[in-house]
Amino acid sequence: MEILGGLIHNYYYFVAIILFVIGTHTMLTHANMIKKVIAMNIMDTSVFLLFVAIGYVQGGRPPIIGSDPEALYINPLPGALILTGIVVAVSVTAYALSLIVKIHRAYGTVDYDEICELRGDE
Amino acid sequence: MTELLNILLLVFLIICAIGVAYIRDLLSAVILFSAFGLIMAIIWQQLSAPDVAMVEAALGTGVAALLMIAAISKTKRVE
Amino acid sequence: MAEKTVVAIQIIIVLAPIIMTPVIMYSCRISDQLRNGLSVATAAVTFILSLTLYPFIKDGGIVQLSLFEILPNLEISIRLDLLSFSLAALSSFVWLLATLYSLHYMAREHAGGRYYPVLIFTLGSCQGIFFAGDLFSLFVFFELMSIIAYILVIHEQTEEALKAGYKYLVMTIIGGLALFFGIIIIFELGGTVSLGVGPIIQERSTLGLIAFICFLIGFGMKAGMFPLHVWLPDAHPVAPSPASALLSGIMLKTGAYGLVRVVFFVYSYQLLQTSNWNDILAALAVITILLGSAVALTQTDIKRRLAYSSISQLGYVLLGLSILNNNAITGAIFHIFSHAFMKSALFLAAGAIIWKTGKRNIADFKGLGRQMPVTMGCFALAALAMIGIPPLNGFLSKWTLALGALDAEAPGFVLVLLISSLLNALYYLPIIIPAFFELPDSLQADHHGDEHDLPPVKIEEATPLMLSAIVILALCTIFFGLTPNNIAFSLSRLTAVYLLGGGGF
Amino acid sequence: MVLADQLPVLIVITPLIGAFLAPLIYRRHEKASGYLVLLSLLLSVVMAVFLLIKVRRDGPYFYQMGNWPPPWGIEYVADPLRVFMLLVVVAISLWIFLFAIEDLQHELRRTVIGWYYALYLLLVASMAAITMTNDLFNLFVFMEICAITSCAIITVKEDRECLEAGFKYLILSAMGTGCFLLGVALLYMVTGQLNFGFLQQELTAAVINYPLNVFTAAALFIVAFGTKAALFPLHVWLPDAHASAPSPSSAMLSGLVIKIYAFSLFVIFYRVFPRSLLDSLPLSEIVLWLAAFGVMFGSVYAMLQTDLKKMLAYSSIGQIAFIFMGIGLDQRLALVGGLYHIAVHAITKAMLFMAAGAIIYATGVRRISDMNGIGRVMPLVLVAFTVGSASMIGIPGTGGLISKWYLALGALEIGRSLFVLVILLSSLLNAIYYMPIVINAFMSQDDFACQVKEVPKVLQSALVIGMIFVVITGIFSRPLTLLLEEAVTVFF
Repeated sequence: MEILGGLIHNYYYFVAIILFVIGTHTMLTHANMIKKVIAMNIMDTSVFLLFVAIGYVQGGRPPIIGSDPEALYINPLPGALILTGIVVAVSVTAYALSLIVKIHRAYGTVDYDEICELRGDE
Repeated sequence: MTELLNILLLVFLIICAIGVAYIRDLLSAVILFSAFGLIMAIIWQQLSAPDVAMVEAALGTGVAALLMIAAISKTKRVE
Repeated sequence: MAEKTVVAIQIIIVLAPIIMTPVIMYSCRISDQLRNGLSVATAAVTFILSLTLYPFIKDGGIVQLSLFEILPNLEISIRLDLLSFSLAALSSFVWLLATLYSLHYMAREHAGGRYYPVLIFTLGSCQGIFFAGDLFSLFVFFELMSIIAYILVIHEQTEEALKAGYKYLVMTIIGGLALFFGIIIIFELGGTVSLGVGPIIQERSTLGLIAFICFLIGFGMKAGMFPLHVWLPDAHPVAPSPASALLSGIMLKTGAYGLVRVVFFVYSYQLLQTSNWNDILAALAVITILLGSAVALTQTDIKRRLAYSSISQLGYVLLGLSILNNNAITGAIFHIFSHAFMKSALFLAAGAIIWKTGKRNIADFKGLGRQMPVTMGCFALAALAMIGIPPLNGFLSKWTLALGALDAEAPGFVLVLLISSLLNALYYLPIIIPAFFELPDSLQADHHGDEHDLPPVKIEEATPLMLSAIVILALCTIFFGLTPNNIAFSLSRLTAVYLLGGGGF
Repeated sequence: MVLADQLPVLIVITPLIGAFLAPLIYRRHEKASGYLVLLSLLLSVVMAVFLLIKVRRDGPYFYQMGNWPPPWGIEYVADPLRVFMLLVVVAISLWIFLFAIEDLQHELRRTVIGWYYALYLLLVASMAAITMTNDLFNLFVFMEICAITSCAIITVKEDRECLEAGFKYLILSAMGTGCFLLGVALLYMVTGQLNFGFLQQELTAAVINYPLNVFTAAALFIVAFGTKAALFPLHVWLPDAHASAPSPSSAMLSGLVIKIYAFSLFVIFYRVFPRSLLDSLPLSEIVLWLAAFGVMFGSVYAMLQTDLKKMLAYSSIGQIAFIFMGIGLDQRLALVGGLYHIAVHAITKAMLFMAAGAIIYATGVRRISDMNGIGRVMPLVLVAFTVGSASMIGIPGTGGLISKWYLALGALEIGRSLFVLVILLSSLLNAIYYMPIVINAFMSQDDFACQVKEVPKVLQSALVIGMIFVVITGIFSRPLTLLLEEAVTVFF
């Protein structure tokens, strides 16, 4: 019961982990390459969610310096990190997609199983 | 009330993620992924991280989805 | 002689052949003569230099010096004592003869440009083994020699040679790994692997036993000890004859030498005696002796028979080593000398026969004694020494070994020696007797039953240079056998005293 | 000197600048672009040497990016270990590039070579940054750059196998980084730190309060770096990727890239996790057993290969496991052995891939069985291959023996003689699959059938340098091992 209570209390973390598992699973088990890339993005985003959730302070305000110096701000560091993370993830996505287009040109398919069959025939 | 909204959004997230795994039409999967990204952006806004939310909406959802659609148009649409 | 000079000489002995290797390799392009000359010169210089160490040794000098550190407490170091000197002098002597012999023998073979550099390189690494001052350097040179010698083994490049060579190489690697394991355990237990600090392992332990077995595997493999001898009967016969002579005559001994070092310098031999570990060695030695002789009987190829005989002879050395008393050690070390002379003479003679007549099968040797009297005479002399007929050196070593066995109250070993000698006789005499007293098959048809009227046979000897190498080795078997007052025997005796006296650390 | 203090960041920036300039110059002056790459790598090597001297003289120091002190700013560390790894990375990249400059003309289309130079330098820069960074998130960023560039230098040769292998690599590598980032998040959750030093302080308390978070993070790190460094059983991407890539890329990937991740795992184990965690959890034990299986698996599979480069790739799986074994044994000497093996294997495997590349360059032959008699037509290349094989087996006089010596000694020191046997057995297996190639190349009676082009002088000199390296690491290993021994003493 204690664990369950902990989960409900930290539901952001819980959801992030679930999304991570779904993403990884989809990425590793689906044969379609584009599906793999989408799942990769889901996986990455879920980790970012975890980061943002860690940085969140109950009742905190966005880290924009305003007139009130006493106000409670959230931790700005994870946010800054995730900005980098998103850029990196998008560039990996772009690269992976360009690869997929080339693979389609070379094999005529983007399905991993079909490619394995094609290569098996060679 | 916001608590409930957040939980609802999170549930949507999970549904989107599972949906991406099951839909065989790749274009629909990309659209679902965009929805996933936008929900994520809203959640981050709720978590007082508006900067991250904006970048996610623009890059993580917008650019990535565009790229995916471009890739699909050059390959096959159905899995 | 100052210690510095001695060290310098030793380093030259090891490095000169190794440095000369590329020179010789390059000289092939200029002329074959130059290549041959350089090879002989290198071997001769090595031999002469090793002789110059004798005065130092005679005064009881010992050198132990570390040159540079490879790993912590692990140096490349050199050592000179009675044992190193004896083997270094012996090996460079045989090497010189074999190189001389090669000049004509190899003239007919292909790829001399590969053969000579390798021959000289193995000489250098072989000397390195004997002069190594710690187990690690010994191991380095041992592996170097073993692996380079592979090129000698497969020189003919026939299917058979390649197969034998591969077996040899795999066994070498296994042996090398076992040695590596053993050395690491010794290093772990004792913190050093130097040969100059006295017995490193004084106490009984399981790891110690494992290391001992590893050394047995590593060095025993090289020495053709049962059950690791399998590569030997394939590898030695396929090599060119001078190379076989060196493989059997000298390179086998490096294994025995390694075991001597292990028994006396790594372990205290009292420990081996009290914990009965030497019994492992004894049992394997007995099996090796009997098995080698017995299998040699069944061989029809001359070089294969000689190879099996080598296995059994090395068994004597191991047996002597396992008995661990003065006479036995003397016998063992003297047998290293004897066997080097006998077996090299035999292989060179067999090589001359193959070179001249192309006959490898023993059944074809009938009447050969009249065709090649000098070669066959030397062959007979060496074979008789092998059997242990007095006054040849084989007798002296067996006699001393037998004395040692009796001192140790193990008359069983004497019996083994006797049986083995009998077997030796059984497989050597059928080569010699028909060679001298029968006619070749081709002539028999015409002259059967007419013993007194043998037809004149044209004498067809190998070249004088080749003959001289064979004759010198054969004479050595007499010279070092006539009386125990010869230099080899007294060196062996001194060495035995030195080893059993704690090594004079 | 002020400049000397900036060295850590300059070493990362120099190749980065080169990476931007190289493709630009390439359009007009192809030769000049190659020299530019050489120059920037050479500069990095010189700086790394200076850094090493400085660190040896003044002791380790921390470089703060933009003068922001941690925990806000990113910190780079120059201590003997990192600088050792840095030197290995830049020096070997320089050496491999010597080979690449000629070999690429043959393997790639002219137009993409400029881009290849850029990717190459980017890869070097990211590896240099990974070795020195003291910040988990910075590590993540450079790991992604490293992953993309190393994937790109595989797929730059646009044939079917490369593309497919590259994609497989990209996906698995993304899984690795995902796991890594998740682990970082878990640690950040309980400590609020990303800097290694601060993390280590905070974690001592956090292990007691939030054990699950820390344990999960540790497990995720093993998975992440295990995937990236091809630790058995996460190695599936490696054989295809390394075998199909252009030869310089194979040399780079097998020689350096997988080592970087093994090194990172080592740094995280010993610099981020407090000693108490390593003592209380069987983390090392897990790594150790995986490594032991990896050693055997890699060797056995390498024996079954018919393609030369594929064999070398499987052999890498076995060899990288030696490095993990050093980490897993968790003992001073074994660690030295593992780290030394990074250098040794980087040199050896790079040289073997270069030799394979030279064979393919000159003859187009890839199958091992077609190589009979090849040693007689291209002796130097095959001699280099022989020296490399000897080092793989651990023949005395080559670097392979030294690292195995340390590993075995370390294993014996803590009474794990089983792993000594694993090491020896793998040497034997190595011998069994490397030796027949060498033997058949030189001694086989068949004459080599194919047409042979002459191998250019640059390729030959690269191979000769490799042989010298291998022998130096085998004989004059003392300065390096001394450095490593001192460096790892702080961990125990």
